[in-house]
Amino acid sequence: MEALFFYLFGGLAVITALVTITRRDAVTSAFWLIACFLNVAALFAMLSAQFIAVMQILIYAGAIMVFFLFVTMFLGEPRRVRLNRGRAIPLISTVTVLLLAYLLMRITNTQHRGFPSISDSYGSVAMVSRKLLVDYVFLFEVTGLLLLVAVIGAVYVARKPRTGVGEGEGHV
Amino acid sequence: MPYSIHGPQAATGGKGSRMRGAELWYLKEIFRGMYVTARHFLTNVFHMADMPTLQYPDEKPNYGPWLRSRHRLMKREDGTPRCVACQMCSTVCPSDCISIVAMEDDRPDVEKRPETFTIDLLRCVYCGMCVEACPCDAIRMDTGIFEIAADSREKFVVDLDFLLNNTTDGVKP
Amino acid sequence: MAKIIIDGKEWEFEEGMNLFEACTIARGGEKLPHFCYHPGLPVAGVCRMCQVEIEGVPKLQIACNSTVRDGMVVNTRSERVENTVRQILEFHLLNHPVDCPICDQVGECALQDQYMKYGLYETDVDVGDKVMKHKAQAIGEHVMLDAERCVLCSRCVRFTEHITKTNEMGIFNRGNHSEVGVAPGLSLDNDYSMCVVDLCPVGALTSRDFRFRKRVYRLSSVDSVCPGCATGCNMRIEYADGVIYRQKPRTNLAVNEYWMCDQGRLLYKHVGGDDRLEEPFVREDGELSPVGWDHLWSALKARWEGLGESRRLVLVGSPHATLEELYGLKSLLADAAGGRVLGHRLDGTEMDRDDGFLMAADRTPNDQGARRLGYEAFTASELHDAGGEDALLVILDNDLAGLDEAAAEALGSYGAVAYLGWRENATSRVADFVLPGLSYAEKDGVFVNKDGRAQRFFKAVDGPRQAREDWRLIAELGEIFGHTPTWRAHHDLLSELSARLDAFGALAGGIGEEGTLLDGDSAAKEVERG
Amino acid sequence: MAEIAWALGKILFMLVFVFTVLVVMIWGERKGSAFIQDRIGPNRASIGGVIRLGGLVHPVADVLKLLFKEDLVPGAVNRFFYTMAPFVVMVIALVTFAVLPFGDAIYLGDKVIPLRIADLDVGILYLLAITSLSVYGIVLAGWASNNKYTFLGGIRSTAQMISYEINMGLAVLALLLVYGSTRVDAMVVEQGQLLFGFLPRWGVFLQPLGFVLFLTSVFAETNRTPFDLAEGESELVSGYNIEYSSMKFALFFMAEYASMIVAAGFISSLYFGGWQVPWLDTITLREHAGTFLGVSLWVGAVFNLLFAALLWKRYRRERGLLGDRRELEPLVLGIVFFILALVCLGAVVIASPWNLGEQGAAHFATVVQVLSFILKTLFFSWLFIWVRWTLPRFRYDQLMKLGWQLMLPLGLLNFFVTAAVVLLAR
Repeated sequence: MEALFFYLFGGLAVITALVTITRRDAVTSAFWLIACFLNVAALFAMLSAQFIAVMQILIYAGAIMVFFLFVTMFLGEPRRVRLNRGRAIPLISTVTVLLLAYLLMRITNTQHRGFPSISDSYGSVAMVSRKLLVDYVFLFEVTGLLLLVAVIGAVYVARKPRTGVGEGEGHV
Repeated sequence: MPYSIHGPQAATGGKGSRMRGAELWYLKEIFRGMYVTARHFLTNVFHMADMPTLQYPDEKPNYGPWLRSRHRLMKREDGTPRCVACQMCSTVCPSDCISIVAMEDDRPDVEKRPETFTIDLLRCVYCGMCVEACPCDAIRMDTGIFEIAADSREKFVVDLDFLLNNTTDGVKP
Repeated sequence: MAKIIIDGKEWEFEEGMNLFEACTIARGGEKLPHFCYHPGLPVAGVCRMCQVEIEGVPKLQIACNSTVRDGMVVNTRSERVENTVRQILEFHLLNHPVDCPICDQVGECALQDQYMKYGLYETDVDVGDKVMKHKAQAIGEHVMLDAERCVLCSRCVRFTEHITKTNEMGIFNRGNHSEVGVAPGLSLDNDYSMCVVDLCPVGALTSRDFRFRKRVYRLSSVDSVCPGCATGCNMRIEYADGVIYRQKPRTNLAVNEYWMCDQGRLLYKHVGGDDRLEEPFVREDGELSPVGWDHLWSALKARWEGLGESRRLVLVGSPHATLEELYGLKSLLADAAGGRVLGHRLDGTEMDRDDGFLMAADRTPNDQGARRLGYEAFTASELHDAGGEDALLVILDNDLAGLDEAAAEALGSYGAVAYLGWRENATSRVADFVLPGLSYAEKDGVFVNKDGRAQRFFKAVDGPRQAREDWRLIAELGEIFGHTPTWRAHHDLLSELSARLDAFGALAGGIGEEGTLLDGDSAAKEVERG
Repeated sequence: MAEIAWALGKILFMLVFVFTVLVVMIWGERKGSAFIQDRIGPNRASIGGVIRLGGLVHPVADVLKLLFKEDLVPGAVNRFFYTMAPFVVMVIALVTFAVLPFGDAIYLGDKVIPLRIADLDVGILYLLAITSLSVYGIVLAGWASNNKYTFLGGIRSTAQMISYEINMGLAVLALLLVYGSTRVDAMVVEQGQLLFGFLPRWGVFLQPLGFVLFLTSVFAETNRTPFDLAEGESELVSGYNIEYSSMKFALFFMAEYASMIVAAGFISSLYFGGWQVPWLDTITLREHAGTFLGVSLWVGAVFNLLFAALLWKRYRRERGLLGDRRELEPLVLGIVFFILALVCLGAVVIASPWNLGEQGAAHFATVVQVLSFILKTLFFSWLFIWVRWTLPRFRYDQLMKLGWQLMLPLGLLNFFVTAAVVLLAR
């Protein structure tokens, strides 16, 4: 039963991810990406990681993709970027194949060791909170700072020159 | 220009550009509005019979004798049209919806009668001027029929026969 | 000249002039109220409506029977005059049935108009029983009499007495029972009988033809000239919604005065008649079949080019065609394209009796115009001699085959016959190409009457959808024969013609309402032609 | 296996509940708007020419009509997403119910069956997650329809959703602090106690500002007047659903009401004690089950008799007005009410005094609590209708200003004050 759902959601996640990268239209890709996120969230839920599953939906599928769609739709269809495939593809494929091989190797190795059993409350909100806000609170705060710096940097880079542009545009 | 939330039109406060919180949220007015609608709702629930609505096809409003409804042509005692085809009605008609072709009548006291008398009900504006103009009281708009429907344009053009027999119960030519 | 004061203003008129006319001028064209006075008829003075106050004369006088004298002081608008007129009108209305809704005169009724102006709206007399007279009696082929509506102005009686001199009508009985009618055993069937309908100021005499067909106020009118004979009576065509309802004489003292014959009045029936040519026809496999214009032009062009190297163009004009069309035919198809003009009419045809009044012997409207353009009469044998298998004959609205059997046979000798006209007739039936044109009521044009008076007429209604103005057809024909006309619009034709031909030089300044005489000595021409 | 059967049973109950309330809401919307505007509203559709139920037959007739209407698909649409959109909207509206407790639990001997579909640890976050997805149906419809009006509707909806989700989240976070749990059922249980000894310990009394923020955000999230800019008729014809017809349109239409019912359920669960009956906790209910049942049957009998009498009066008054079988309706309904009154009376007379036993008392308490939940949900559903027919639509800039410039600071303030109070109280 569980295996069935695992393969269902896992398979769907892979398929939707493939569809996402093969669509030429940004909005269509975004929709498929959302579907992919939902499948991943389902996988998390099956691992009893309810909090992470919900966050996956709330943050990624819900918030980020809504922003993404909004901006894409608002600005209209972006110009199609011609990828410089000739030089990039051999390099990318080599790296990908190497990574995949490493992954497969690790997976085949770990299979014999078996998974350590975890308690039911492992993925609960309390558990996650304790890990983040008690055990690793310094790293958590530092990460927060880093993101803040990134946001400020993005604002600085994206700001418009002051001359000749009406105030208030694009603040939505 | 896309929606601007900072533009001058955003300042709805009236007194300066800044609105107070309660004003921005319209809280007081919202509650007043809710009170008004609730009052109407409850009044109507408990006094359903007092609502002004008429159950139209079942209950008909009394429009009174001044209602101008679909035309009819009056008859003489012998059943022939009272109309003498003088064309006063079609002359005065502001929408030019009446067309009459006159013909000679053999009877010496009649002399002239309509050969055809058609009214295009789609063009008619129901102003009632034809009734005012008629010197023989031959055309009236007192049938009480105002729900005029048909499934083709042609059927709205009514002829002499139709108009002569266009009566409602209780109204006899 | 006599100095007279009318309504406080001084005027100079000729001594002995009719006071009614003088008052009309003095009142700025507004006539005195009247029923019986008519400038074309002797004065009767029976209606008593045109009363005026003349200083020094104790009683009011009727203007129509007075003459202008030096030093006269006339008042036409005083209260006394208006009161009197009001009372007299009341008197006229004593026995009038006031059945305006069924009366056909509504809209052009003098009684109605004057009642609106001078009516005593609240009557003083109480008429218990009006004298009932005869209603709706047909007194002639064209005229219906309703004696009850008559105001006994006697215009009709004077017309039959003095103008037609046939004396059919009279006023019978006395007093309250006076009644207009035709003399026993007679009927009103002279050639000008419908003029009494125009004369009648009320609805007593109505046209049987027009009766009840249309309300008068719905009619529009346009100035025209009767195409019925060489007199060229001036007339108005009255129409509504693209349909002609009647033709009425238009005053032109130099031509027809106030009158017109019944025959001319009823000519309009041909315009919408059954014999109208409504579509272009081409003879294919021996049968005339209706085709589109494009087809006709290409067929005609093919036929023309198929006539061989020696192909010739023979042209026949028409005394029914307008001056412009005849000029177009001659200048484009003859002078430019090298066609041979045979003439405009078969010698001696379309002649009838001259009645000494308006109906001329020549029953064509534009014989003089054609002749002045150089057209001449020809005989059937000339027509035959001009023919041949390699000749294309173009006939302009001229029923050659119907007028003369020899001519009909002569038509057979041509390689092809093209007929331009608006009515189907014997000629159109034998033609190979039929080009539908427009009638006199559907186009503008100029006719020259028997006195050499060029008179304009104007378009009243639209022709059949497929029919074309004749001058355009001539222009199209010119294109087929390889020549583009120098004129582009209809008015170009007249200006070119008056500029190029001395005979029509008088037209250069335009044609007046009464027409323009082409030369002073028209009587001499008449003799010469006869 | 029994577990799954119970789960399916609960899902079925929720579906039946939602679709029943949905029909009632559509009726309530039409009839309520009519009464608010001094009209009579729909009352023509009938069963057998007799039963009209004041227009309650209309939604059924509408659904039948929409089912048999032609399903037009415009030529230029993206077929896949176009077809998917209404389903997405409907599914997301229904899925939210999973964490909503509609009663305490059914006690069958030792077995306890909690009355909620999914026993999620993250309950309230699930609500936020799913509502954040609800925008996709509209965006999908707007974009796939390939029509500028639908597209603009979609864009507006997106921007609105982004703006108000934050406020909603802040209000919910404050609740988390107050109740100390993310589980909705735990929150409801918490609200069963009394505050200061006389007030139910409802969220609305603990978090008045949070409630206003939450309510406003919920209106915005459900695209409901005064925040229904996604379908603003005056500018966008009907917004995102213009190109839809037949049952696809009906799905959008029903989903709007379904999400409203869900929202009403959450408002009542988070701020008004959910299935808790105010002042009567489960123990009290069980102890006095017999008395309560007797009293409610008496009350039921009286009200049914009153209704029957009113209907009889109406039948007498309106006889002959319509001239057909519709006149019989008050009579038929009156008889039904009269029979109900007799049944109640009979039950009171025959079986009184009541002794339900422990098991029965527990069931009685559960039923009363489920009814309490349903009543609260119905009231807040009605609130949606009431507000819609009272308030005009916001202008877009007002909407944005309200969301970002007023509600966001207030929400943050509320959150920090709550956090401080909770910290100090501990």
